[in-house]
Parts: sequence; C-alpha cells; structure tokens
Amino acid sequence: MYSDKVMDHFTNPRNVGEIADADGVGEVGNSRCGDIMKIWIKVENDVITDIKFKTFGCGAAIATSSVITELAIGKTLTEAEEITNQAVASALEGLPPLKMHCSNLAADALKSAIEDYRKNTATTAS
Amino acid sequence: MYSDKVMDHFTNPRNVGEIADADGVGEVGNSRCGDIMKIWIKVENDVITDIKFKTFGCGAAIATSSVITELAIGKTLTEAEEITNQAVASALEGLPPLKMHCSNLAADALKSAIEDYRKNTATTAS
Amino acid sequence: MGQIYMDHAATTAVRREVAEAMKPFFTSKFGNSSSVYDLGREARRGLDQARDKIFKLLGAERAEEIIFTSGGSEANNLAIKGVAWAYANKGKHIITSSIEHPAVLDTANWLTQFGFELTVLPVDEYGLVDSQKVASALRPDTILVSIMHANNEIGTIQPISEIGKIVRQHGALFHTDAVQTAGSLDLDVDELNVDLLSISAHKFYGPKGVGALYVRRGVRLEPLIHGGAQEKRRRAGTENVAGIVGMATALELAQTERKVESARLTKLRDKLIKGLQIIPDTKVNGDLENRLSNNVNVCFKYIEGESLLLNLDLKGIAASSGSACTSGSLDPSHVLLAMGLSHEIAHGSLRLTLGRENTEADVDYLLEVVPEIVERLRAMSPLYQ
Amino acid sequence: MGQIYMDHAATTAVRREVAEAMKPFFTSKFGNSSSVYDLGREARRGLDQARDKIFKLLGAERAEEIIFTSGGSEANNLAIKGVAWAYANKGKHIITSSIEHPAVLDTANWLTQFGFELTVLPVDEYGLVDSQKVASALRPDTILVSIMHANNEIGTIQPISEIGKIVRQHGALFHTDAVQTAGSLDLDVDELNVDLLSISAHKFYGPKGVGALYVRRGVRLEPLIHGGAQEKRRRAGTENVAGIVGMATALELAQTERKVESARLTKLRDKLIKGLQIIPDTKVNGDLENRLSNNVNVCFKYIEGESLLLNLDLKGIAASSGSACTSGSLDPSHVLLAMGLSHEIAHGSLRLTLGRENTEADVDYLLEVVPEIVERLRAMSPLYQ
Ligand SMILES: Cc1ncc(COP(=O)(O)O)c(C=O)c1O
Ligand SMILES: Cc1ncc(COP(=O)(O)O)c(C=O)c1O
Repeated sequence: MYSDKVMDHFTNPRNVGEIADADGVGEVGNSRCGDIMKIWIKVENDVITDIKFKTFGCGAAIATSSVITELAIGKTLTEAEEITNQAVASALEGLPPLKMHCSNLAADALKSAIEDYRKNTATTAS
Repeated sequence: MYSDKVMDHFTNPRNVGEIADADGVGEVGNSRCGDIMKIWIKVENDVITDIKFKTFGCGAAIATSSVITELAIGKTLTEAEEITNQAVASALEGLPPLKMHCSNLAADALKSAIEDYRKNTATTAS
Repeated sequence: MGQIYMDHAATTAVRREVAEAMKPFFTSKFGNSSSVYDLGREARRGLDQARDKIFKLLGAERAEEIIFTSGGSEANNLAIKGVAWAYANKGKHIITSSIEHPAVLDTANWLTQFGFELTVLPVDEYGLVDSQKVASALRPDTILVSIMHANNEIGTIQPISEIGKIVRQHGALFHTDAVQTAGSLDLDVDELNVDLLSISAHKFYGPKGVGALYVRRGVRLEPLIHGGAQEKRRRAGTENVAGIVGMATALELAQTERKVESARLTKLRDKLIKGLQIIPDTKVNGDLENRLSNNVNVCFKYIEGESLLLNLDLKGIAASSGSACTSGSLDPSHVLLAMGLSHEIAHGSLRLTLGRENTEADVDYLLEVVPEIVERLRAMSPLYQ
Repeated sequence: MGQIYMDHAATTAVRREVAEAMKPFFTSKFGNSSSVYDLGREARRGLDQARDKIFKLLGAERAEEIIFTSGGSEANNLAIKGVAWAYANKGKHIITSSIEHPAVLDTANWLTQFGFELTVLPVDEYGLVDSQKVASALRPDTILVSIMHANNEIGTIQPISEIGKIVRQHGALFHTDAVQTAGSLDLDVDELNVDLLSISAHKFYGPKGVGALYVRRGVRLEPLIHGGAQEKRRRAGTENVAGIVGMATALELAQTERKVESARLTKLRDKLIKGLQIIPDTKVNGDLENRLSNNVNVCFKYIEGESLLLNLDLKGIAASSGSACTSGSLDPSHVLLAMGLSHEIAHGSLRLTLGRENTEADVDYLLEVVPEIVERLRAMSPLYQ
C-alpha cells in the first residue's frame, strides 16, 4: 500500500519530539477525523534552524510529518511556506489515493507554525 | 433425475404403435405444452385385450405411457378407469416433482380411450 | 464409451492453467483484500492484476471501469437496476429485445412495477434485432437500451456497434450482455459503442460464480448489493479473489487463442450443421452468417427435445434443448417462439455448442447417432405420419 | 520471523479438507446443474448434498429453506430487500440496530427512499441490544426486524432467541446476520426463533464468494437477482457448485469441532485480554460474558489504529482496527461510536480475532510486542502527556 519511502519515514521518523522554547507552534487536524499534527519550529534570521513534530494518526500522517521536517529545515520562512502538501506526497514517492486528502496535512501544520511565529514576533515588535 | 424404472420404460417402451381396428382411441395434451399422448385399445367382454400408444413428449411422458399399457392390459374397463396418475407415478418408482403435473397424463389418456369406446358402443347399441 | 460434451454455452470446465492460477488464493494468499497487512496486500495485488488484465482485454480506459460480480446474472441485474435507479430522475423508459436472457428480461420487467416503461423489440426469423427498430423506439425519456451481443440459444450475433452508435447519439446508455461472446469474439467496448457490458467466467473455462460488469467512466450506478466499501462502493461483499483471478486468467487465454480456435470450431460447426440438415423435416435455427463459431441449433419436427437429450445422454453425448421440459416451464424457448416458430416445432430443438475438447471425430460420432435417435422417436410420435 | 494471523473475523484460509472437496467440481464434475445429462446430474447431486448438509446443520425443516448466495452481503441484501418488496403491502416499517454490518444498515437505509420507515435501535456500552427496546419499537406495520447474532468488531452476542420470540409473537419476520457465528455457535433456527439467517463461507474456513440465506418455509421473498429458475426462482444465476460444496464441507467441520475449539480459543482469548489490560489507559470493548470465543477488542488511548496495525505487520502480526484510516472513511467504527466511545478513543482500537492456527505461543508473542509498540506511538503522540 505504502511506498518504501513512506515506510522508511514511518518506521524511523525524523525529528520526533517537542521544542521547549519554540518560536512557533502549529497544530492541524482533530481527533474526530483521526489525524492531529503538531509542529514546533526554531527560527533564526528568517531561517528554520530546528523543527520537531508529534503526530496522532495513520502511517501516512506520521510519514508526511517526518518528511516535512527534513524538507523545511534550513529553509527561509518564505521558502518553507511554499512547500505544498503535493510536494510532501512527492517527496514520499506518492501516497495511496485515499490518503491524499485526509492524512496529507503536514504542509498545513508547518504553515500554521510559521504563522504562529509571525504572530509572536509581530506582537513582540509592536 | 429419473428412476431406473422410468429409464427402463423410456429406453424400452412397451406397446408402442397403433391399433388399426381399435375399439377406442384417446388423446390428451397438446403441442403447446409439449406432451401429446395417444392410446388405442381393443376391448372384449369389458376387458382390455390389447393396448398401444404413441407419445410426443419428454422422458416422463414416454415412460408413463409405456407403463400404463402394462397396468391396463387384462383389466376390466372399470378397473382400468380407476388407475390414477399417482398410481402410474408409483409404478415408475416416482417422478421428479416438476414432471408430476405436466407429463403425468397417461391415466387421462387411457380414460379418454375408454370413454371413446363407450361412446362408440353406445352409438352402435342405439 | 467416451463422454462427448457439446454444451459449452451452458458451462465449461475450468481449464488447468486457470485452476493453477486460483490455487494460492484459497490457501496461502487468503487474506481479505481490504486489510492493511501483508496477507491482505497480497490478495489486493491479485485483485488489482486481474482487474488490469480484464479492463485491457475489453479495451476499456481504466481499471475502475470493471466491477466484479458473482456471475452474468448479477452483472445484468446490476447494469439494468443500477442504471434505472440512478437515472430515474432523467427518465423511466427502457428498451430491450424479445430474445434476451431472463436475467435481462425478468429484471427489466420487474422494474415496470416502479413506473418504468419497457419496450421489448421483436426479432426477425433469424433472431436479429433491427437497428432501425431501436432508432424508432428511442424516446426523450429513454435512459437505457440493453441488447445482447450474441444469443445463448441460437448463436445469432447482433449488430451491437451499429445499435450502440444510434443509442449513444440519442443520449441514452447502452448495455450489452456479452456472456456468450467474452471468450470467442473481440470485445472492444469502444468499437462496440457500449457503456455497460456483462461477462461470466464459467462460459470461457473459468470458475462458476464469478463475473464482471464493465461500466464506462462517468456512468452512475446504484449498487445492487449494498454494504461494505468494496468495488468503489458499487458492489459490497468480500471479493472472491480466487474466482476473480481465475476469470482474468481464463479471459486472457481465451482472447489469445480466439482466432485460431474460432476457425477450428467454425469448420466443425459447419460440418455438423450440414450433416444434420440431411435428416428430413429438420430446420436450422438462427442466422448462418452472423453466428457464434461454436453454435448449432436445429429443430427436428414431430419430436420433443428432452427425450432427444435423454437418448443422446445414453449415447454419451451432453447437449441441450430449448424444450420446455428441460426448463420445467410449459412454454418452450422464448427465443425460438420470438423468431416465429410454432410451439410444436420449438419443442423439438437441439442445441449443440462446441468447445476446446471437441474433435472432428466427435462430430462424426454425432452425425452417426442423431439420425437413428430422431427416427426412433418419430416412430413413437403421434404427430408423425 | 513467522506470520501470525489474528484477523479471522475478516476472513479465513480455505482448509485442506474443503479445498479437496471443491476440486472435482472445477474440472471433472463441472456440468451445469440445470442440465439433464450425466455431467449436469453430478453437479446437481453435489448441490443437493451440500444443501442437505446445511439445512440439517441449521436445524431447518427442509432443504428448500436454503438459498445459496455469493456471500454474507448478498444474503443480507436478499433478506432485507426480499422481505421488504414482498411484504410492502402489509407494512413498511423495519427495525434494526445501530451496530449491524453495513450490508444490513445501508440496505435498510436504501429502502427508506421507497417509503419504508426504519427504526435503528441503540445499544448499551457493551454493544448489547435490549430486547425490551425491540418490543417497544414494534408497530402494526412492522414487517421485519434484523438483529445480528454476534458483532464482527466487538464479538458481543445478542439475545437472539429472546428477541426472536418477541418479534414473531408480534407477527413480524425476524432476520439475523449470523455471518460471524456460523462457524462457532450452535445455529438452530428454531431455538433462535428466526425466520431468516445469513451465513458466509469464508468466515469458517470455506471459500470467499459463497454464502447462504436460510428462509423459513412460508416466508415470501422477492429475488434480488432476477433471471433463471435456479434456487426455486429466488436467486438467478448458474450456481457456484464448487464454492457451495466447499461451504457445506466447511460448515460441517466447524460445527463438529465447535465445542472443543471454542474452549481452546476462549482460554487464549482471556489470556490475551488480561495481558493487554495491563497496558495503562487501555479499554476493553464489548461484553465480556456474551462474547465470541475468538474476539479481543481493545482501545489504546492517544494512539491511532492504522499506525498500530502497520507496526504489528512489521512484526509479522496480521490484525485489524476500527480506525477510520483503515476503512478510508473519516469516521471510525460506527460500532464503537454507537457504544458511546469518543472519536479519539475509537480511533485507537485494535481487534484480534483468533482461529485454528493460533497457539499460546502466538498469544505470548503478541503480549511481548504490543506494549512496546503502544509506548513508541504514544511517545510520538501530541495527545499523550
Ligand atoms: C457480521 C457480518 N455480516 C456480513 C458480512 C459480509 O459478508 P461477505 O463479505 O461475505 O459479503 C460480514 C463480513 O464481511 C460480517 O462480519
Ligand atoms: C446470454 C447469457 N446471459 C446471462 C447468463 C447468466 O450467467 P450466469 O449463469 O453466470 O449468471 C447466461 C448463462 O447462463 C447467458 O447465456
């Protein structure tokens, strides 16, 4: 069902955990639909220097969370924001059709974390 | 499907043919429903002394025609009239349920032949 | 005495290659194809490969256009009821022909109690449906036309491509029951101009109890069997994986061997027809040109079909008849009657359908045996003078 | 690493004796059971013997009370639609429960567009239907009540005999989906007080794609699949003789071994439940008393079912979950939700269903592996603190 790449990220997820002093935190999904992703980021000079995730969800949800942390790290916020759910699926060598919609939310979680960071810094700046 | 007895009468039907100077002839069925039986009888002193049949029909129709000629020969007309379709089926060690109604007409054909004989003699007597 | 089977239109034996292909799915690859684990995935792979084979063999566009069923009857019921319920808002008129299989005719008839209207087109003396009659029968509220590809009794092949063109130009959906042709004719759904097409595995050396319905992309269909999410929610029930794999294997083999085998059977068929025609008062039924390569159907006047079959069985020959007595009903074959035959003559029909195991020696043996039997039965018949 | 299959409620492998019994009907005894000749009669005999075995095993009165179908889904559809269409004149009210299989629930729901009214009874936290609730739901126009014998997810066994008594006294017909119990409980249709009962062969080591519906004598039924005269005109289509013979063999074996095997599985089941309960934040689902001998169903809070199954698969264990992610829908198991579980908890369910090949060593291995996996997934879960 899943590609080797998905299974690799599922069995050895990268960057699992939380960042205690994160600059931004994003969360998407809800327990009703069965997938919750939470992403923590550290940002320095507009670049994502650290990123961690925790996910409640199926194999696809865990793998997409894991792979987006690899895709995002080292990128500027603008670059990171441009990562699409589709790009995440491609990085995993594809997802089963049924999983494309319900479990492919990692890009949204990252965007939400970046938004949170911007909100935090805007508040600080004001 | 058919009992050995039916198959015996079907493969070696008794008394097939016609009686040129028959005292009575009976016919039942029609080509629409797929079974036509014709029975010829010779009668002496109220006893059936000869009997022949011709049948257009399925295995059951042929076997019931054949077996009734054996049952009827040597019987008085009154006795012969009492042979039922059920008795014919029993003499054949049973018939498949589907054949009980549509192809078990031999007793009716015999009755019709006896009726014909009675009509003929009544006419002669008058 | 050897057994000669000449009833391949009724059913066929599962061929060796098919039985082999099915085997692992009974035991080692027995998983439920909906499951995530390895065993389930193996079953899913078997199912996917079978679907791929079949959609390609039918010239379809995508695998999802194939819905697996439990046979030809279910496929026909699903096609007709499925379209009727899904398109009832658009219209309630259905067109079919008088020589369809009961799985089409009875199904369409059943729908009339729900306000559907049915036009049953007549056929000519050869069993052919006239495409012009289809054209005239089409109405603005016609949602579906169902005409069989070839008839199971008389082997007449209908001008499906032509009819399909007319129907689809009109904007109605077109279904064909290809149960008798899947193993022997080219089945390209685009060339045939069909939207739905039924097949049944046991007619082409696959297992009984498995079939498929081709449904062109975009055609809506209400399920016949509601429940689980199998077959993209169009047919519930744990899939008969072994049977489906068997069907795909059988169809592939049949289609590969189609041309060579058809030519061989046509020769045997024509020899058989010619030989039987010599018997006096014999009528050949069906169209001699547009005819399945394996079908022989004749009526011997003055005799009845079942007694003929029983005699043939005693000689080791398995054949079939349109006689009422073989079907348990009073009326003989509705197909022969629709072609204008009288009840009496229709009762005396014999259908011989050839297949893989039949040889010329079989044909010769038949031609030796049948005349004797016919003569014997006629001598017993009150209709024969 | 060996494979451990613990998903017997999903499907089972065809056992050796069953495969053997089926074999001849693919090849040498392949005839169409409707034919008059020898080959057809052999198939007919196979069919008749299978029907005899099954009607007796179900405690039915006569062979004709058994209708062969393509599986449990078709049997359920036939029971519900068949009774609904046949008795629509008498009434249009149907009662069922919230934990039925989709083949019952979706079918009953489908009928509501035709003016049928549906009462879906709730269940308690153990998944039990209250027979008093059935009694109160009965109306003068109730024609059918359908309550499953045991649930496929949680294994809860319903008080069918008691419910049946109430329903039949009221004059309505009573159907039970016995797909999960046919191989493991005593199925006497008179003791169960049922008029209709569905079974499916692949749940008791028979082949996929074959099932049966018991229909008490006198109960009218409109066919689901119209067409040929098979099954006394109640189910058209060339019979899957091999499959049917396989089902009869499998049912006979299962019923013979039932008591001994049930006792063995109950022990394994209880050890498994006890061992899993040790994991913190674990909930056992279903009734612990009225429970199938092979069913274990637990929820591990804070984790999701599919990721659990994938990890089990990597350890060579085949199991199942009521998680939405395994079914492709958004909502998790309607059964767990009906019992009052929250979405979050229902997503973390694990079903282990034991069977013939499972040993105590398998149970021990499971108890070793599951806690580690649960811990690992919880460490990754944003819900777990
Ligand atoms: C309780 C129950 N009913 C019906 C079915 C449907 O049976 P089948 O898949 O054979 O159609 C199943 C299993 O899938 C089941 O567990
Ligand atoms: C033309 C045609 N359609 C449909 C069917 C029904 O197929 P099945 O018996 O597989 O249901 C048959 C054969 O029985 C057939 O010959």
